[in-house]
Amino acid sequence: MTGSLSRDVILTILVSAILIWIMPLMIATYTLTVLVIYGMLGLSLGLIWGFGGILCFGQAAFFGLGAYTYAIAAINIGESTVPMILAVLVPAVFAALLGAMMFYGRLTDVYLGVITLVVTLILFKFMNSTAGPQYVIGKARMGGFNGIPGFQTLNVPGDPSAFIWGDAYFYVCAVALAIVFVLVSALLRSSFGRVAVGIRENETRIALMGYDVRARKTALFAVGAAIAGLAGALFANWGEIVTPNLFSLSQSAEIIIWCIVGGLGTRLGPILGAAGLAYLKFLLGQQSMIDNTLIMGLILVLFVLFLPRGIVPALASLWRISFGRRPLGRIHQVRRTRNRERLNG
Amino acid sequence: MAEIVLETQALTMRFGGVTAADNVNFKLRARELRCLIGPNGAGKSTFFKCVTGLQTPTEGQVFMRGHETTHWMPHQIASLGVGIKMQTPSVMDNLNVFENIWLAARRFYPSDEAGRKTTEMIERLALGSIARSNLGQLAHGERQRVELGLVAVADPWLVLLDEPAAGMSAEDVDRMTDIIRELNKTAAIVIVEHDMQFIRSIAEQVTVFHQGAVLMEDHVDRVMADPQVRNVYLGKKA
Amino acid sequence: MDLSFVILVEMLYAVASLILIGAGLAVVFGMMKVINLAHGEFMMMGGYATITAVNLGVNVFVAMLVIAPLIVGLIGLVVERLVIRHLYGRLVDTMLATWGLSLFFIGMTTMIFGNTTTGISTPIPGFAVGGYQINGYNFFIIVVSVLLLIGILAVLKTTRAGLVARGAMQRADMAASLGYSPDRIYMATFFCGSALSGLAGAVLAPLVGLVPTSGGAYIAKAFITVIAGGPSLVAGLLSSAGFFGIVSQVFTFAISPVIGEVALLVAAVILLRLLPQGITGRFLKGRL
Amino acid sequence: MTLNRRKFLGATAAMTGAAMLPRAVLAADTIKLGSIVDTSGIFDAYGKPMDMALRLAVNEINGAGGLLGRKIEVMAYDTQSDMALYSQYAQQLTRQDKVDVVHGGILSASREAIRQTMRKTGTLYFYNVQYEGGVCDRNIFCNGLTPAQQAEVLVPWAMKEAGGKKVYTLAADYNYGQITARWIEKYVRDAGGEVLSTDFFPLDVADFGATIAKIQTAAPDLVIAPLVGGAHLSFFRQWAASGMKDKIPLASTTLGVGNEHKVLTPEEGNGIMVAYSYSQDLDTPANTAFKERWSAAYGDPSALHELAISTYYGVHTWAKGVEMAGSVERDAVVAALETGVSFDGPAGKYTVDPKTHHATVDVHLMKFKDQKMDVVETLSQRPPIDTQTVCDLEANPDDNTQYEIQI
Repeated sequence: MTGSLSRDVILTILVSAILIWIMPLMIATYTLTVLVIYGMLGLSLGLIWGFGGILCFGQAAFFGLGAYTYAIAAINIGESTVPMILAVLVPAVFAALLGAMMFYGRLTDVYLGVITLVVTLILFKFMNSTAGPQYVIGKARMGGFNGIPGFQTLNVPGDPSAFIWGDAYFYVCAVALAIVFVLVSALLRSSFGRVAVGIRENETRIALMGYDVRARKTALFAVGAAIAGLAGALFANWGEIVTPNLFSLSQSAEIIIWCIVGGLGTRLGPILGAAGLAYLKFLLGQQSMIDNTLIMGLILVLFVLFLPRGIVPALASLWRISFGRRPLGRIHQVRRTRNRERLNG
Repeated sequence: MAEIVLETQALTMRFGGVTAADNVNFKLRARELRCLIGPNGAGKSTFFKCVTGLQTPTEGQVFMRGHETTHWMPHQIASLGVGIKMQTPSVMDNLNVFENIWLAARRFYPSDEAGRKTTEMIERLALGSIARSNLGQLAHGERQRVELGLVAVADPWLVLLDEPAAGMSAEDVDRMTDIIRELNKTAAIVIVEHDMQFIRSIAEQVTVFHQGAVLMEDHVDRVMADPQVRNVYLGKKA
Repeated sequence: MDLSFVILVEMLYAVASLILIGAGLAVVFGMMKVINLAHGEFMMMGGYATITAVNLGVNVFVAMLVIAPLIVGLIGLVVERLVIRHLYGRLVDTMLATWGLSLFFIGMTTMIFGNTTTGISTPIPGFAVGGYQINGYNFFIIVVSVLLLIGILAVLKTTRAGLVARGAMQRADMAASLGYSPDRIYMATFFCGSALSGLAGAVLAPLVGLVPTSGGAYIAKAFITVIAGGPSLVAGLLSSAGFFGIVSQVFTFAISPVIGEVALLVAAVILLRLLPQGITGRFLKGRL
Repeated sequence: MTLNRRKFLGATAAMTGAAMLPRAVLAADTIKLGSIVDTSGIFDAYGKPMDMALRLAVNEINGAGGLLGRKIEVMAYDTQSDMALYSQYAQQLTRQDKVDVVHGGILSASREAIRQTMRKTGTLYFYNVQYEGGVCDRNIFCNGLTPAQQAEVLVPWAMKEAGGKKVYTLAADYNYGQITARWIEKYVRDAGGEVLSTDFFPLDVADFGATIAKIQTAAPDLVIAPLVGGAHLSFFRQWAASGMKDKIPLASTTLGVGNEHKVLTPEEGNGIMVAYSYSQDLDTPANTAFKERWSAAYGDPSALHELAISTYYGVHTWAKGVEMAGSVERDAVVAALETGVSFDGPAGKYTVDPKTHHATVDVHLMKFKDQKMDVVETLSQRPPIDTQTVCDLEANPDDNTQYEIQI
């Protein structure tokens, strides 16, 4: 089991090294950076939904919370290291409290969806109504609808004047995603991750085995929120402004669409779904023949109808069907297919 | 006399105006095997759910090896070393046999030992050929066997089984009986069951439920011969 | 005295509009266990249908009460045939597909009508209560929602279709075994649900400025009202709309509209935490 | 992608009736003008006419032989009302397309999202939207109205019309609304009046029943409502529906910017007082000629609004600066514009205020009448007095802040 994890790590390092080298030749790094950040956000929901069975309609809440935490802390502290850490911790703690409230109350599926959606709405409405001068945290004005611009962006730890931006920032984000990916892989291979999958499959059975489902779901929920928070902080640094739109329902919707299109129950799916759709949106912005909302909606409907498992699992089975039957080099292929399956979780 | 591992005192469960379990006093000793029988709606399943923590009784107490577990959650009860199997197969369909059993073993043993115990259990249950198949693809009997395996792998001292033989072929039932006998060497077992054939083949002591209350409690042969029991239960069925 | 009357009317109006907003979603959810996240867009399209009809010279009440429900009902029928019927029994998938539909309809409406705010004026004049002017249209909305509830009750209780519907609500397979094709029941239900959404959108249209994204403002409220109401259709709708309407108006009058909305949301979280099956999952069980 | 965009641009150019330029010319030595506005999503009612006005202005300049003998090429991106796309396209325009000037941004947040990128990359930036004021940055020119420019003239006039001193303010709850509300309060006090209460509403509030009751309890002589967007339009509907419209007069600094007066019926809208630098209904030869040009390019001019006109002015003002500087190089153009360039157009004269890089404009006091804006009085050349109190780029050319103006 440890063997396959180390193989996972090596594979991840290789693939991400190649991608980090090749991708900037095709897409501008500034755009790539945000694709990477969205990938991380997709992964955060992919983890809790695809592996833990928790459908959260408000993953954007943690994303926004991470971004706001970073912005507010950065204005007050003027150095980016502590704000980055806070941006991971605050959403995680918030999610732990929210999760505890929901899971210890035995709320499931639709009700869970309503609560997460409502909490996101509350945050959205609250952030939108903080335009007045009375909403201040330390030195940071909350800014309401207009958000918070002009905070200290990422710097080399300990040196507030050495900003990390441009291409360097892309490498930071890409490496951060690779690290998060490896950590998620390790988590899923650990007993905790396996039990989480068990919970997704059959909550009652896992409880009857003696596992505390409530605590484990809460913990997984918090881990997902921590990743989303990190993505939020990276996003804040990238955009150099945070606005309440980060909390909006459409943002939450997009994260769910990424996961569905990419493929649930895989680690790569949500990342690819996020990056792919965000890039599609970026490309669509350069034409104005067809309304872009319409296209996004159509994509979601078609996927739910015809490819409900998402692209990555579908490709994986296609791979198996088309290569698995070949007599020549079959063993080799099978091994590769297996690797791929492992890669996909 | 062996120690008492499960005891209920005046256990009562009401749903609205209906009393599903009525003042049940029940005792089970270590390594005892007890069958609960009774017609539909007699309260055996309600009793089972109250004991396993799936429902909280309206009145009365439940004790397990001296702990009062009345208001405990199922996972707390299971953590004591109590194995529970529900009526319908409750397994993880998209995981394979090994993973299913491993998850149960992992709760009580470190990762490596859990793997070893899982392999052993798979051998014992003769599931080796399908160890890597997902549960969703298996036949009903195989699924029941896997579930029993994941109850047994945790080395419980008390096992609660709700209709383990339901819907199984004669061959499967025989194999099931063997497994339960094996389990019974180390654990006390409570079986809620309909199938009289199965009960005859396995049980000694039997508790008969009727209208939520315990009608009688005795050796299986005497219970079968009892006219009152025949009247409320067997008579209807035969 | 006058003010308290005005506040009372505003509260009744808030409750009534929540009932209207929730009704279409509740019918579809209660009977089919399908959550239609395009519900808000159905309402929005009801509004557009009304405005278009009025601009074509149709009487405003005919447009609101007949044309809009019919058109939106038909759109719902198409949606049910093309999308929803493939997804019965998959709650999460239907939510996602209808979410996609909602985006699709927003895009579609934008392409047809553009993104400028449109609207029609209220067909009923305001009147004075003591020293206060009051919006006469509020009463219309209150009346429509009361009639709507009575109508739903009457259909469910007295008609054959209602009987089948009640059966299907309890046990879908039961209705099927009695010889009613569930396919047709679902089709009819979705048509009715969509028509109710269209009606709600049409009736509320004169009070708001309509844009293609207007639906978003309704869906969250509708969703919350229906889920918090729980399994019973009429009792659930009435109890949760009553609860949320009063809570939000009390805070709106006492503090501000924002706090009113936030109070509604917070109340929803607390309510669902205490009654995870909704109000009628705990109380008023078995009512319609 | 580039090819496709060119094709598309070509198609647009043909559609708008301008001479279709050979691709070789386009690709060669053109001046690149970047545009980022929302032409889809919830803000496209503002963005679409802005995009059209920008292209109209560019086509006019190109039709007259271009700028410095070179054609202007528009590179436009649709931000789809998504803030993240503003940042991305700003990077795209400045780092890859290497445009000579950028026009765009609608919401203040979108401006702040791209302003620093423009400054860092030395790309001249025009923000052509009515906003809350206070931006002080030598790299940016803001030629939209700011609150004081409107409130200064609107408030005393509306109070006089209403014949009373008690004012109730309802403002959109964001930066613009908050600041506007403060200016309104100042000018109400200056006119000897009193603001009874100021209520703020987030942009998605659509139910004003309780508010209308509250207003009646307070019994003001005048309601000033800088409310913004589709949801807030409901206030004016509900106000009329409750029969209040003929009892207490209304004024607004925002209603009509998105052509809301055409959505409200005459019964709902008539009599509402506003102050803008432009209205479609301005009866001047310049405006008539402009509307004809617009109709020739796009057909019906009814979507035209203040922001589109500001964009039109923005492009022409920039072009004048380039002509004067004889170069598209940023510092030269800025220096040229700082001489106080002005441009005469459909809304009268816009003059660059060198101290603030904001615009001095003509302001028209208007009343809604039968879905039109009826000019009551025109006040010529009102300077951006609010931004002037905090910003002096002549003294501090390196300033780079958005000030919150203390009153």
